[in-house]
Amino acid sequence: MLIHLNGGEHQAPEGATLSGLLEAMRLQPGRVAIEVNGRVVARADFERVQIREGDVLEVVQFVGGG
Amino acid sequence: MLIHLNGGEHQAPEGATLSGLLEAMRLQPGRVAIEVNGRVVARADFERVQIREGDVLEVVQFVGGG
Amino acid sequence: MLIHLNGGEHQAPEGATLSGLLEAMRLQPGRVAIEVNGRVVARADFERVQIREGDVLEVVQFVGGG
Amino acid sequence: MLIHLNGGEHQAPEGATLSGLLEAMRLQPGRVAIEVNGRVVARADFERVQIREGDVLEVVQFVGGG
Amino acid sequence: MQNDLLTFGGRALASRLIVGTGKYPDMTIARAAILASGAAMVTVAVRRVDLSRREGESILDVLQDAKLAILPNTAGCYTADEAVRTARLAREAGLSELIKLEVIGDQRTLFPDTEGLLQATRVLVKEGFVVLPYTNDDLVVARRLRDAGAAAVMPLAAPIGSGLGIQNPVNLRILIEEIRDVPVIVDAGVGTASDAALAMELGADGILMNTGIAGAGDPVKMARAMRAAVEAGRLAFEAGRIPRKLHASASSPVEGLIR
Amino acid sequence: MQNDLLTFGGRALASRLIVGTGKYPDMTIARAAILASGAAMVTVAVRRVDLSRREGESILDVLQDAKLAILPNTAGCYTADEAVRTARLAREAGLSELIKLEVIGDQRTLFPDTEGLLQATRVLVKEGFVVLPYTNDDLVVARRLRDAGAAAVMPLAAPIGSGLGIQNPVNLRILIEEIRDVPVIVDAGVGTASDAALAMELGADGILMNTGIAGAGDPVKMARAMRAAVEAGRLAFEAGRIPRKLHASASSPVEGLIR
Amino acid sequence: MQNDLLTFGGRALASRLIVGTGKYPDMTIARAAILASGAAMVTVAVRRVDLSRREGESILDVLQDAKLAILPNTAGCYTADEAVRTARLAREAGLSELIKLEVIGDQRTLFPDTEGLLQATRVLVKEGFVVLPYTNDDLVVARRLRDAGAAAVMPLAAPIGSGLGIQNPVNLRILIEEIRDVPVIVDAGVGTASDAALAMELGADGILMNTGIAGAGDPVKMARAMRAAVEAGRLAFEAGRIPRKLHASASSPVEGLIR
Amino acid sequence: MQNDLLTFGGRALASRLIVGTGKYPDMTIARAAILASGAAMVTVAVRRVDLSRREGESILDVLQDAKLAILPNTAGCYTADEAVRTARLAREAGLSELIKLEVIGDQRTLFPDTEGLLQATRVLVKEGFVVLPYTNDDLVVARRLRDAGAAAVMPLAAPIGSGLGIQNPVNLRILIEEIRDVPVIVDAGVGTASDAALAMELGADGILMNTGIAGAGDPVKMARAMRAAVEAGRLAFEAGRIPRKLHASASSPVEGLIR
Repeated sequence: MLIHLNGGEHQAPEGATLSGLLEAMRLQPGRVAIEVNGRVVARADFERVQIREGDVLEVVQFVGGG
Repeated sequence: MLIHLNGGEHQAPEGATLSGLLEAMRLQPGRVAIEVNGRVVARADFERVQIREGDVLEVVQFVGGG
Repeated sequence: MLIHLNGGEHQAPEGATLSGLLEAMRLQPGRVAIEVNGRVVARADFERVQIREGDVLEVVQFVGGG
Repeated sequence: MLIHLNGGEHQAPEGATLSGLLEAMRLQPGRVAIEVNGRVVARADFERVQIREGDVLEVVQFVGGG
Repeated sequence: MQNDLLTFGGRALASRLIVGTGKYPDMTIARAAILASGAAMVTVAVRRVDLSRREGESILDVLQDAKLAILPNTAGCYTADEAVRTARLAREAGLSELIKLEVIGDQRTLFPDTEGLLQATRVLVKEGFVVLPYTNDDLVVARRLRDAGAAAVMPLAAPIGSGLGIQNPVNLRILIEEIRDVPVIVDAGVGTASDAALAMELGADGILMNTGIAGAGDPVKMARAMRAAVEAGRLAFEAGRIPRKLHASASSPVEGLIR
Repeated sequence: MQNDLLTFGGRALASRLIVGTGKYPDMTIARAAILASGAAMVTVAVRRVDLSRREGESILDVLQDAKLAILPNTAGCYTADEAVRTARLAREAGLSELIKLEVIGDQRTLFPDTEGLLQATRVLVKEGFVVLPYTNDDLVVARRLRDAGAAAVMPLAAPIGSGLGIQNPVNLRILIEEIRDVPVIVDAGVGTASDAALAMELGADGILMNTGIAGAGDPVKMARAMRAAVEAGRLAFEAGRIPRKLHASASSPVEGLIR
Repeated sequence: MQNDLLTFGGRALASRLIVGTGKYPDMTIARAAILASGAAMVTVAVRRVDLSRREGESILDVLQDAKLAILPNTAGCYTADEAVRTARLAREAGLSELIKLEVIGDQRTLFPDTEGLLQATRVLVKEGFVVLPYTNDDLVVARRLRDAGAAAVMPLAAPIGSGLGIQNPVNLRILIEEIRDVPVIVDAGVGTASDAALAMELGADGILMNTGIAGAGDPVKMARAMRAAVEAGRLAFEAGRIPRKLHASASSPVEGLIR
Repeated sequence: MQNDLLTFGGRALASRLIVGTGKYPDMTIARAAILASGAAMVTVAVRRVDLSRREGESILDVLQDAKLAILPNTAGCYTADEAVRTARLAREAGLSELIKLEVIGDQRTLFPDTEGLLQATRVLVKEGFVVLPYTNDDLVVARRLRDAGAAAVMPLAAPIGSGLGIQNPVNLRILIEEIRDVPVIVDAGVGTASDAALAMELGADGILMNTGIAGAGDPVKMARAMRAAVEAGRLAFEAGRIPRKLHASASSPVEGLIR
């Protein structure tokens, strides 16, 4: 299933959750925030929010900045 | 007939025009602008615009300023 | 015997030493410096230097300054 | 006859005057000043002052400066 | 910008100095100073006719023969609505579309309210005014004013009447570099001749001032000073100054020194 | 000081600007810029005639018809003796007693050696010279130069040719306040028009500059700028500027606002 | 403001210095400098996870044990919408309501777009954020930000990363005098220790900086310098400086001099 | 110079701040402020014992336990002779060779007479004094003082007690660059913490101040401010500041922005 992730195209398994996606990307859920189709998803909901074909996801984290 | 002129109360004769008012005040029409009830009146119309009871008039001119 | 002390006139006993003078003025020798007729006297010599009639003395100390 | 002129060595004919020297150098006397052995020579004297063997001459003029 | 003229809204002024007409000791000095300044345009305020007393000679009377362009302002207006209303009255009184737009945001500093300013600019431009807004030295605001159709942008150098001179040359220089298609006229804060020269050296297209001249010990002389200073600053800007260096550079040659 | 003239050593100059003649791209530009500056006096340096090549047109040739007073300098001299010797040669070359006295104390900054300067001033004054010493901005030194008979004192604004402008307005202002009986001419460091205006506003009687004009992108235009700036600054000084205030002061009346 | 703490949004910081975490040569220096600064709060940016490479140690990792408050920013956002969106992501990533709000209006200067800033402030305050907006030095804008519920206002001293220091002390001082009920934190433009001290002497409640430390030759040493400078400036502000005078005032007594 | 110490005349001071002891409201505040400054050396003046009244506690009494080095000055001396005479008395009173040499040239500004200063320096060095001369910011004079054997040179930042801060950073910077073998201690004119930080950033080895602390609203707090400021300025100087740029440089990365 094709999704749009951080500006690029990405394949995700059908039925994957945000948690699953993070795991696949080897990212700790405690460090990132996720936007799905322009809406931020609460971290507590990562496990139950499923990704759908064509979703636009932004996965962000904190980096050094001023 | 009572009108409100430049923030104060003023008596004007019934049927007076803006031109008449200026004349009574000894003001040259070429130097002032007049607002009646919040709308500016074109100078060309001073002769035919009549003042009515309760009108709010502002008669202004240019003064030194920066 | 008349001496000139710090810009004013002063009476000192005949044969008085600088030490004696300081004592009379209730000044501690360890805190002042003395000039006799334009020459500084070493502190070690206060006891043996005698004052003479007409001597010009300056007795100075440290005060707050910048 | 060898003279020292403006920091360099120079041959001048025996008995030459300052005027003669300037003429040989194609310089107008009205524009320069001359020092002989550290003393300035008045312009009026250029014709009668003779140069001698070993003299140290400085011939200067005005140039653009601030 | 055309060569030696200050041009905006289809006008070309023969002087880069615009002067106010307020705060003069008397009308004779006002007239003399304004003429001495060489300005081709003067600002005036719009105020109620004072009905309680016979009006004396007005500033326009004394300048009547001088053929100066009149630039009414909206001084004293604290909202976009007040400023728009004043501008409309000014147009009728002066029969010209020119307006120096002020929307004041603070009473003590007379700093502009840039939000209200932008709003009023949009309204007045639509009504055909040639809008010259008095603004702060913020490039982003200046760009929006230009985009809204302002005929020039007029950033302050310092608070009105403060005489503090150019407080932020960096901001002003950046603003001038970026606003190329309409003139940048420094408005307010110029205290003396060197301030005016400096503003022009930064590349300003013109200067608008009032108190610096009217409040000087000798306003006529100061008007002449400002005229010369604006010219000096403009010429220096066009000439291109020498670079600054920490150390010296001899102006007389080092060759040919006697030793 | 007399009203509009810069006077010293029995001379009265019609301009408060004195310009140098060095560092110009060519003689044509030099002449045009010097004339455009309106200066009534120009400085020149004294250098050995170069025997190795035919001399071209000199600066004096191109200025011959301009009736400018010539002020020779002792630029490049590092001791009082060298400066005195150069001054004597200059007198013979120019047939005038005027000398701009420089005794340099540091090669990188060209700062004056005020001790040597004072010494040379004393010698030259005794020989009848009209001595104009290039000095630092130290009041105590300035007073001694005046007491030694200097016809003016010429403090630097910044290092020669640096274009940094007035580095220490406080020192300059103090110096000018105290030195009343001979002119104070700011010499060196002026980079652009506003620097010149500022120096004059501080009360300087005149300005001497070279690199600021000769090194500008367009020297002739900068010469005009400097002329106007010196005039502007002087007028502003005479007019008396408004006081500086932290906050604003409206230039339009607050009475009669419509509400 | 409480005595020695910088308080806003219900928080009380033990240091008046807030530092950025960007632009350090490496993480070790970043950590050492941030700790040396004594800051109790640090800013971070919100950026996409880079999927193309294994992420190394992050800035949060190296600061984990330091118990610093994290202040995410919306750097790089050019519209209110972008900034709001970034703020919401930041909240979810950091589990805190704090946001340093940037809405940039110009790419070259990174000047704020104050109109967009005000808009985004209103939205975020309604959503419960503690909003710290990076703004210009305009009092009128600052007042509106405060009225919109900003927890502090953060005017720039000069363009971000420029190191130019306080460009307009007059504007900053006026702003600080008038904005009394929320802290004024100078954000951007501080280049060296004296800049920081000066900002605090003007009455700023705090300073936020990044490049001045991270870009210094020795960032750790500069962090110590900035810490001391902020403290020095605050103490001087509280102590009350001597008035400036044109002339001298002897510090040693004039009585009792020997003659 | 050794790393963290201010060294001259064979001494090494643990603080780069030297403070005066004059002008305090009372002895208790004087003591508290001097201790708070962290200074390791204090200046005192030499004055006639006042025979007309019982002397109260002296400044030395209240500082007795503080183990501070005492630096007597020759304040109030207008000739080299007076200064030499005062120095000799000071040596006998304090049993130390240290002398802060002042030869004043002007009563209103307290500017130094550099000619007399140089003369007195030569005499006192020959007599074994460790001479710290208070001088102007002239490099040529500073070099001569050093060559005459001065243990440090102490240029003024501005008139004594004026609080004007560094009036001529260019001159000071040039002087510091060139005088490498003895310390340069900025003496006089520092008004507040940022002035002190700036002087140190220019590379000064130390600062001597009095009025800036003693005349502050809260002298003890200002003493702490100055201590921190000197430290801050020194650290910043050693760290190496970022270069100044006209435009911005983002402190947050531009990669990874969400769009």
